[in-house]
Amino acid sequence: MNTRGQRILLWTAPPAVALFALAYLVFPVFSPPLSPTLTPDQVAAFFRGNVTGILGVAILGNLIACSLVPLFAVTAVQISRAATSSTVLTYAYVICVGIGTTAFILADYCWGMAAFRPERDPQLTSLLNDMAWFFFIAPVGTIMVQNLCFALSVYLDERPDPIFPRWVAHFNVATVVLLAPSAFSILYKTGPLAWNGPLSFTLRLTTFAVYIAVMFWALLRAVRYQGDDRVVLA
Amino acid sequence: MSGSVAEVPKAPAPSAEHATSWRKNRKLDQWIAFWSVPFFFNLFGLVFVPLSWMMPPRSPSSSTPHIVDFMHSHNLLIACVILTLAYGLAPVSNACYLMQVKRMSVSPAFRYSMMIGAITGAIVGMLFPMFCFGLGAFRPGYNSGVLTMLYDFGYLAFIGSLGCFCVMWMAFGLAIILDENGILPKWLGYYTIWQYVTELMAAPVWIVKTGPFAWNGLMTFWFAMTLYVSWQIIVYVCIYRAIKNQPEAELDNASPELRPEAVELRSGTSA
Amino acid sequence: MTALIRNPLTIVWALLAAVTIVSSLIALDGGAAHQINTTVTTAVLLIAAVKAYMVIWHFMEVRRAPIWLKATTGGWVLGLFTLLLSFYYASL
Amino acid sequence: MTNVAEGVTPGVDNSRPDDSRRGHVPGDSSMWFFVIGDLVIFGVYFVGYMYFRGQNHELFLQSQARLNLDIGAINTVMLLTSSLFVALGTEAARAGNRVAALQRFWIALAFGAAFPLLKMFEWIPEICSGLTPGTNLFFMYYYVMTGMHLCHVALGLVIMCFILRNLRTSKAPKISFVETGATYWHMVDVLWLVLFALLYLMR
Repeated sequence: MNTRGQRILLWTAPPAVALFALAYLVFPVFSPPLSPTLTPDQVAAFFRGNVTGILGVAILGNLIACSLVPLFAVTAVQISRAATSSTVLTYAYVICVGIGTTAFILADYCWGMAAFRPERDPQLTSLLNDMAWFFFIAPVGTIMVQNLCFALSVYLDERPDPIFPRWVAHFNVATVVLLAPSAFSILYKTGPLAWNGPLSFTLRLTTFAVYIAVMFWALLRAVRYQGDDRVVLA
Repeated sequence: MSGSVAEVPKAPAPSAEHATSWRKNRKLDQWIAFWSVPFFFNLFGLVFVPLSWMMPPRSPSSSTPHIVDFMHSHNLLIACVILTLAYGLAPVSNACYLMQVKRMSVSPAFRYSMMIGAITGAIVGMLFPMFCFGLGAFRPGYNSGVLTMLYDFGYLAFIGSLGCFCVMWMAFGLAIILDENGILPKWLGYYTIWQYVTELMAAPVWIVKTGPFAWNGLMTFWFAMTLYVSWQIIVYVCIYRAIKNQPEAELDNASPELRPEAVELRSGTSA
Repeated sequence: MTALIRNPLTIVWALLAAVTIVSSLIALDGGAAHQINTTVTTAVLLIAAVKAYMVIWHFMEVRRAPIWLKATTGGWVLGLFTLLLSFYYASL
Repeated sequence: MTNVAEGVTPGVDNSRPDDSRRGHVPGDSSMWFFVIGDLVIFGVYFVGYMYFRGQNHELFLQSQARLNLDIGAINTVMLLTSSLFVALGTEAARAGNRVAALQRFWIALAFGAAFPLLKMFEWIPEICSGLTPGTNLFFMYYYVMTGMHLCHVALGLVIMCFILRNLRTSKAPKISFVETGATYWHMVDVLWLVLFALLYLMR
């Protein structure tokens, strides 16, 4: 089976990552991240003052929201290659990717919506902002399960020549642990677990960035060694 | 087709497995996925009922102070955190259904429909309503208008999210009924159709605020819930048996001497 | 054609249709006032029970079915209409 | 989808019932599981209706006065006639008389298809005059129960088309499939008989 298609899809990831990095760096909401303790009026004032920047990044984010999906799709193909008894892990992985991406899009919508009509009632602007942060930071459940599925497929792989080195699986388990604190951003408005805190914000985004880089490398290697190996299609 | 499945040798009795280690179980991936499901549903039930009292649903016609009080309860936030951490297990439970549908003699279109239904359903029926409740409790400063909107949005999205689950259960039920490999019992297919029809019956929650058809009503909630919970339990027992009875030769990691038959079987089933 | 008319199923159908018209007439006549009327309700519900069981018995061919099926379907008709009538009378 | 109608082994009709045997279950026995379960589910709705009617007789009686009893009665006769021809068609199919069976199932389909049509003539004027599910509890029950029943009718019509196709095209029409579809259609009829009494007739 030819792996050219997989390689093409994989190489769409670097430009996507570059665009995400650009969006991150120019997003006014992130530099520094808005504090959860702001009152509705302060939030509304912030959105009124940064309409162009927020709208610009919301539009960009909307356009590139799904651009990492090819990377995940190639991962799914490689999971289904592992010699386990079924493709149950592939299915769980694919569904998780769909849900996680949708959550990101909803976050993007909420920020865009808040900036679209900044003269809106401050209560509503603040609600949209809160909702955006909830959807952006908190829903780590699917990416955790997604990485666990991947790790499990590596651990349970019965091939004599494993598709991925074992440490990639260990790394995926580690990301699960590192991403978990973000879920607690719902509980706190200050401190390291608040949505702008080092554990929920910085750690989460750094972990994710490193994770994408490592997976990109691991997938390139796996696809290169795949050769003519048959893929069990889900 | 159905004949060739029946002739495939049965898996060795499970008692032989514990003599070696559980690690040697050929279906370990399926079992891990399967056993995460009861864990998830128990957690789901605990969080919704005794922890946050989101369920059974509060009345759509309760007074504004009551709603505001409820939306401010701190336990909603804790429930939200637990569910955000655990909601990724819902896809695993759906993957368990998909695995069995994949073994059936029906077109892949059935499992793809279910997959898409599962993706949309998890967002509109779980994550979004959860966050509606969480947001109210997160910032006590919201005025009562915003809080009642979140309350309505939360309950209506949770109970009134119909289409995605309908298409999912319709595909599941039809696949069971049309299947000729006998993976899951036929009556389960019909049971699934009732479950899907009662899902349709939740439509009136968008119209009335009191009585048996409101979102906490006898017909739309309690009756549908009874049918749903019993269905869910029965489905899992059936899935358990289906995984257990799957012949070794049919597994993707079957040993090479059993393999040719398995390949033939597969190409026959995924037309 | 005559064979069709003499078919027992056709006779059952004729009975069912006639009874439907009779029960509609009862509702139009005795129930025209749209007030609680126990006679009309009892008559109409009993007719419905008999009709339902006739369809089950003759059309669904339960009359030739094993005893458990006869018992289940019969039990459904009996149980349902007993419940309906008792709920009705209890609420008066 | 075609596999529903066609026998797995062509030429051999192993599902043909043995009429001499006592206690023959017509059709697929898992369909009976469905039929009985469906009857019970509708039963719960019927009893629920009666209970809530008991809470407010006045409202239900006043609302009932606004229904179209004529169309209801005509629809009952339509379904009964359709059921009759399904039963006659099943009999003919069992006797091996394919032409008669086809003819009767076509008539049954025509009468069955008249039901949703008449239902529209009933519903549309009612909705236009402001009687919607939101009007009151009676109309909620009315639309929900007749709507759910209508879904069953629609499914029954689809099944009937498959029976016709089975009778027309397959070499050895599968009697058990004909019986299964017929059983389902009669159940739809039974449910309507109860609905008609509860919604239109009782006082």
